[in-house]
Amino acid sequence: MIRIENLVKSFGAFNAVDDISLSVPEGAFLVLVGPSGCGKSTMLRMLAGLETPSGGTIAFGDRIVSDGNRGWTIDPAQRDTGLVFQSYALWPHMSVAGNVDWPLKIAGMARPERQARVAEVLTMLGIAPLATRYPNEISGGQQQRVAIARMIAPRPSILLFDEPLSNLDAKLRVEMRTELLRVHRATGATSVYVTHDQVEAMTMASHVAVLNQGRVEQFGTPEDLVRNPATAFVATFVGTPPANLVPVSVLPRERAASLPAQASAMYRPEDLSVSAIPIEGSLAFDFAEASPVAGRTMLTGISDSLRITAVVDAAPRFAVGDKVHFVLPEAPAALFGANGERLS
Amino acid sequence: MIRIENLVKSFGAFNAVDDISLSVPEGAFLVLVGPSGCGKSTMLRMLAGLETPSGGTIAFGDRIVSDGNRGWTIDPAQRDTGLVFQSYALWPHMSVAGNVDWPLKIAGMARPERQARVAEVLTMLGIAPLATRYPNEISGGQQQRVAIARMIAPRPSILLFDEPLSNLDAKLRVEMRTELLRVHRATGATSVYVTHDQVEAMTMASHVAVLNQGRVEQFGTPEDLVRNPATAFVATFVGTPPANLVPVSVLPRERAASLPAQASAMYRPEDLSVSAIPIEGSLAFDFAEASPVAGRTMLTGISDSLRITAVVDAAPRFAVGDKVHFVLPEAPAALFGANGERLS
Amino acid sequence: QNYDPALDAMSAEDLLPLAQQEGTVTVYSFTSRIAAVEAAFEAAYPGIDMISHDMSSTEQITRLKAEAAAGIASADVVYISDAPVVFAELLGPGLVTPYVPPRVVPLLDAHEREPLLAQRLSTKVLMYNEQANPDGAPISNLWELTTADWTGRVIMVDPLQRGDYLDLMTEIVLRSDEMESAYQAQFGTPISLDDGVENAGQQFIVDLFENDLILVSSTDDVNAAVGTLGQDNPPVGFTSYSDRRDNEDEGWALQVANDVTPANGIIFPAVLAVSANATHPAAARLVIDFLMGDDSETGGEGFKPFYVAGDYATRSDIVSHPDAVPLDQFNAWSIDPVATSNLRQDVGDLVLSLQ
Amino acid sequence: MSLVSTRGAARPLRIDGKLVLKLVVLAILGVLVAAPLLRILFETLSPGAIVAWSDVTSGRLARNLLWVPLGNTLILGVGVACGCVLIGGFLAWLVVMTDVPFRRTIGLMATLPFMIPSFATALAWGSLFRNGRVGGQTGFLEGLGLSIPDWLSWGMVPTLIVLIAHYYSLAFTVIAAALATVNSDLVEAAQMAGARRGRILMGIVLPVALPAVVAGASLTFAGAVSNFAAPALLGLPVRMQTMATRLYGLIEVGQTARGYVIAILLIAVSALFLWLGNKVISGRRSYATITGKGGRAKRFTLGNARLPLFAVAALICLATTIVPVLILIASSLAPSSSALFSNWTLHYWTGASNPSIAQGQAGIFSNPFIVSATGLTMGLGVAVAITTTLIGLIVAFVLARDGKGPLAGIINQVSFLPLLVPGIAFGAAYIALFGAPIGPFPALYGTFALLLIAGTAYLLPFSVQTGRAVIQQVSGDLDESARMTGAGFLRRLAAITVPLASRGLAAGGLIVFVKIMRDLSLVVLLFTPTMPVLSVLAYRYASEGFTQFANAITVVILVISIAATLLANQLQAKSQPWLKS
Ligand SMILES: Nc1ncnc2c1ncn2[C@@H]1O[C@H](COP(=O)(O)OP(=O)(O)OP(=O)(O)O)[C@@H](O)[C@H]1O
Ligand SMILES: Nc1ncnc2c1ncn2[C@@H]1O[C@H](COP(=O)(O)OP(=O)(O)OP(=O)(O)O)[C@@H](O)[C@H]1O
Ligand SMILES: [Mg+2]
Ligand SMILES: [Mg+2]
Repeated sequence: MIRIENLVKSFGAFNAVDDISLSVPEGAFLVLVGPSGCGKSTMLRMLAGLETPSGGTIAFGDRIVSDGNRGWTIDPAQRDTGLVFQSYALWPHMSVAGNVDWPLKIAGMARPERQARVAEVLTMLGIAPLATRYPNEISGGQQQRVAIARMIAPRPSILLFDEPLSNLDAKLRVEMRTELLRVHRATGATSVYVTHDQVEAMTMASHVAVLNQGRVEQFGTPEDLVRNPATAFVATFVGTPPANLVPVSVLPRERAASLPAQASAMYRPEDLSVSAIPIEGSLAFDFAEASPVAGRTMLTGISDSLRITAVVDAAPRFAVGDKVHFVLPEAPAALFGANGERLS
Repeated sequence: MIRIENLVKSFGAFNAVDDISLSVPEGAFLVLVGPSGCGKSTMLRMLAGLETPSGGTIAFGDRIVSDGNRGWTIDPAQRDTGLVFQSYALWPHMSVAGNVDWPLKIAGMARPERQARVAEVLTMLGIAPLATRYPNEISGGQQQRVAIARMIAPRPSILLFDEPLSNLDAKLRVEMRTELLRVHRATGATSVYVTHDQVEAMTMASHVAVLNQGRVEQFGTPEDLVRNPATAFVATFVGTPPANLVPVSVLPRERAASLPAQASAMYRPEDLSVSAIPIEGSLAFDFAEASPVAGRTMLTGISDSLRITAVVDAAPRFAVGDKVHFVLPEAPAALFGANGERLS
Repeated sequence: QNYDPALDAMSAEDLLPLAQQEGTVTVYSFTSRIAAVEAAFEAAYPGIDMISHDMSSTEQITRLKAEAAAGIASADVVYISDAPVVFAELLGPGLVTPYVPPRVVPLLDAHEREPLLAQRLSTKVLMYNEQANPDGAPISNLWELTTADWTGRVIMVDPLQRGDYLDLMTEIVLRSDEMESAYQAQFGTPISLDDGVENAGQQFIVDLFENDLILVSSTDDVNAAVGTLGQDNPPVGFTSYSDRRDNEDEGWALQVANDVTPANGIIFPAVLAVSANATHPAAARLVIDFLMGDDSETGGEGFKPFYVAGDYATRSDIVSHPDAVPLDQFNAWSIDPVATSNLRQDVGDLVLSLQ
Repeated sequence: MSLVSTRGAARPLRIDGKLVLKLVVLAILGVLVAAPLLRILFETLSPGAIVAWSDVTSGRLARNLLWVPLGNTLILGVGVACGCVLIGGFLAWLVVMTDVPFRRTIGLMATLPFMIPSFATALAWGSLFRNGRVGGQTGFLEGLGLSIPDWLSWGMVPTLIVLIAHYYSLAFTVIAAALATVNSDLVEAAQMAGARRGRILMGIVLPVALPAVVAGASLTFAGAVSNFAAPALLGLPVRMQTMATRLYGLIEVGQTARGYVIAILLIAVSALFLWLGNKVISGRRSYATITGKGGRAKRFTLGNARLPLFAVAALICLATTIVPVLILIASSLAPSSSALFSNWTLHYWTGASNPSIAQGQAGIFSNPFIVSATGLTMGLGVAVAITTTLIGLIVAFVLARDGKGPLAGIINQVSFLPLLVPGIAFGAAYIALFGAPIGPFPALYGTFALLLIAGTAYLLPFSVQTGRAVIQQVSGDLDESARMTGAGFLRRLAAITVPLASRGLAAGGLIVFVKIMRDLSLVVLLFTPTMPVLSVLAYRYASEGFTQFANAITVVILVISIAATLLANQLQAKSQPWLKS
């Protein structure tokens, strides 16, 4: 179990992590998502014991491992955690196999056992043929897999992943997430996983925390977040593609009628349709891009700073700059107040 | 215009790039996709002039800039290209603004103009508030944006991007790709862009090259690739989600009947449906994961090494390990031979 | 005193058994010639291991002081130059004690026995290039060095880099009376002193420096500048008379200017003393006795390494080296270490103010 | 970070591991460095000596005692530091990062000048540029009929040039070690920006190796301000005094207190410079060039500039190594120091005793001492190099990883001071402090151990500075990822930091080795007579005027140093397969 209470980390006057509290049971798979710079890596580094919190506590099970209020933290060496660094942090002077082997050596594992373990994880990550190369002799995605292999080989009881699959191709990423989940389940470890990939978040997580500017915007199961976003931020952040948020003030009059003027209305992309001419309930946007997704087409339009996405079964061909009329459903899926709070 | 002919790059006995020929017109937006380690970064580095080809030539317009057969290459400084490095390669001793400013200084731009340009690109990439920080004081995604800012600020006429958005969140990524396209169009530059994000590839590219093991598997427009994959590899690599490839030998008898035994049949995920019980044309898999995509649900099943994905409107809830029966349509969307070549 | 005063009165024969009992003896020496002495000593007195340690006078003084501070008695015999400093820094605080072998007492002048035993004399005197001056020394009066003829053509080691040159300057001040009459002899007028200059010696130093005296960092530089063969207009300089012995090897034509009024430089002692905390007091005395040479004309084995032209034994019964001006005709001032050590810093300050 | 990996229950009152490490380092430095220095300070404060302070700083003599020499010294220090960094940095870049021909040879040659005693370099200068001011033999150029002005023969200009020629190899060694680890993508990014070679060197390569540049500047600054031989040989004839010549002279003529005051003031002034340098590199900037993304080391093609740049490098090496080495060798073969290239004889090397030459001294290889002394000297060199490197590593690690705050500032300063203390004062302080038994520790007087400890303390600045410069280039997350595995401090140091910083550490060790082989002032005070070392033997010969023998020994030392360098290079190449390109 991981329990985080009122965790704060400041760099000078800036709070990278700002009063976060959450807890997950043992064996949970917690995914952290949030915009760039919101404090995800900082969270992981504090969980790993590499950073002492500026305030608040972290407990693994019953044992407090970091106490920011008293300014101490238990050494990473004594936490039995593993971390895949966002920057990989491979040891450039060790070969691929050497990188994976060294932590096992530190753990005091016998040589034959180590060799077997190294071969096993390298094979699992599809990099066994690269075993004797040095990190500067392999590609970025291969390096990233070495970083994963190195972390999981000693089977730590808490697994921390910082965007571990970001440099892999889609196909490999799908395979790798299955493998990682298998490791997670097989060892009964608790995992904390940072990702920007929505599908990863949705398929892997038992719990998701959406962070924004160092705070938790919403914490819950993946379904929860998509179905019931608690804030406007979550609504526009989660989902493939995420929901659209349109200020009531720009809505077509017939749709805005019954809604509070200061609020914003949320529409799911799949609830929109498009039309080449203005019709009832439609809003005009400049065509931005179209892409096939899951057998449908995802269309995006832009108007000033507003961006809207619709997923439609069949779409006419548009060129950049064409006007596209996005037809809104009668009622929004949700309503959010001026400060992003959910109204209905 | 970029014309690449019979390009080869070997590291010792290993051919990272293996006889690639392709050409794109000026102003094109060429996207390179391919599995990890297939030679994408190596291609970009050769285009940038950082690596001398082991064979073949690269020409920009009428001018040959690299000639591997004669072992020479024009200095990167004289190519007017910019590269976003996969590893960012930020200068650690310069602040964010300093990193962006230095190339402008080199280009001999006057101070006030430089300041304006730096402010402009930093704002465009949403990192203006970080201008005085050093690279080790910002997050991974912020570093990546600095790398992009540094590259585009001098407006080179050939833009090379190596997975430039891989560490950004989905929302930012969507915005950034619009910005990058705007830069691309505004400067009339030719771009070569490496990405693992299918949506990025589909929405940004004028041309896509799918690489595999140092070779081009298919070169064409994005639509082409999705509609008419030339090889089994492309079929299973491109698309969100990519198509399923099932060996005829494991197909249910009623579906295999009219197909050649050695071939593999391609089915698009959206053409499949699922059933909780075996029915006609169904194949049993172990449930692996489910995730909501574009208002539908993407279901994945695994059976031995075979993985199958279906996109369905509504799916029953499955738990890991449940048997799921994927129902195949009457006829496959395409057929591929034993070596991956397209049969029909 | 931690040794038996009776030792001081013993002869070498009496000391020998005691020394052999002590077994070893350590000598700090400012000259590497001690290695030859060591071999001779061990041959002469088997059973006593002599350990010689070669270091400069400055290092000896520093080391002896540091050792004393730590309560260590490492040296037994101190063989050292720089007598003025030694008197002030070692003898004064009682780090070394005097010892004169009884047998040589009658052979030495009083100032060669006290306050410390002088074993031999070295020189810093005016030398010239005899190839360029076949008719003899170009200088007959020190004051000539301050004239326009010799501007930029007098060379010596910076007196603030080497103690013996500072001693030379000090001696010139101490001999102000002689310098004053030499001035009269040279220029025919009585000397008039500059403001702030107290005597003729100081005036000489001031004038010498103002006449573009050239300073270098080592005696060998002086020798090479003065002595090198084939020069049209070589400088003159103060250096060691004994360096003339290298003329042939080095291609020099060094010769001493002996007939110089009032003197051509200084002659000063190398002294021997027993370390105050010597752990081998008998052997220490035996070594000093040995170093003073035997009764032969050249001093025998113990003195052999020092029997060279330009170095002079203090013992009156050892004759000067045949290649050198005999000591009694040598026209250098014999320094008074005690007086020198009193005045040295003042003269040093004067030199300092001239640079 | 904890020194000992004590697994067990959480102890809420754990003290901060970093602090503990700093305190340990400070304690080591306190014993090794601060105590002897304080002793020297107290010596100047004794009632009889305290007047020296006012004499030196404010009396009527202060101008010539302190201010003028101080001015000269600072000009020398700053000038030499700048010159050395530029030349050393340029050569390091050429050797490490480009495809210049014969780079191994250039690399080896560029490390040599420091191994050649500076007097040989000064003599080399004289043999070319000496004019008739002093008399004796004039230089080659005057021999050709040219008239060389005094300013080119004597004083500041030649001293500056000679010192740069002597010390640039220190800067080269440190900067080369740092550049070897610069990820080539940083340079590639600069190339992509369209920058030319010179711009890349000055704008990216040197700044990104700034810790090494500062280390090189600090070491060469300290070297220049404390060098005695060059200013004495070239400056004295025009009465140019530096703090070093003053200091040496004052101790030599028995005015020790004044000398120590000068030394302390020199230390204070240098500390200011060091503080400034430290401020430059301990800001928020990072110099991490070895990152966890497996950077490539790639050589850059020079194209057309290849031969011209090679010519420049070859000229520098020729002038600063070949010429002095030739002079040195010639002066060990020529009977007369005024005709170095005639009548050569091997007598001084191998001859048997011949009463007509040098008072019957046999050649050095016929001297029974020389073999034992060589062994002993090398033993001492290796031992001191090892201990200094080990202690320097830990100090450097603390400074590089956690270089902020007053404690780190003190550590940095204290670990640099020995460079500026006169060896004789340092040696004396060591005898006085550690000569007698302290509590349970036996007296170390006259033991190898004392020499080892003193040598270690004395040369610590070299290993700290070089070590720090390279460790700062290792990205912190490499150590962090090792912490995650549970490895303890020493284990991580040995397995991660040391291999990555090995080139710099080896360079530091090599400098220490060379330095202790040649050092006299410290050794002569601490060593016991029965154990001659080469420098003492050379001194013996020189003090009797047998310079040929002394120079022959210097050549022996030089050969040993070169051999050590070659060996180190060899090991280096073998031990860093990931750097091959
Ligand atoms: N120095 C080298 N020696 C040997 N093989 C190398 C070297 N550098 C790269 N390779 C190999 O070349 C291949 C292509 O590398 P490249 O970096 O171009 O891949 P990539 O397509 O960019 O992959 P990724 O998506 O993982 O970044 C990889 O398989 C890599 O292992
Ligand atoms: N040393 C530092 N000084 C000041 N601010 C810092 C420092 N280190 C990190 N930050 C800031 O803290 C915030 C959180 O950083 P963190 O690395 O945790 O972000 P992140 O959520 O991991 O982002 P990304 O997805 O881009 O990796 C960022 O805004 C970053 O700029
Ligand atoms: Mg991060
Ligand atoms: Mg790549």
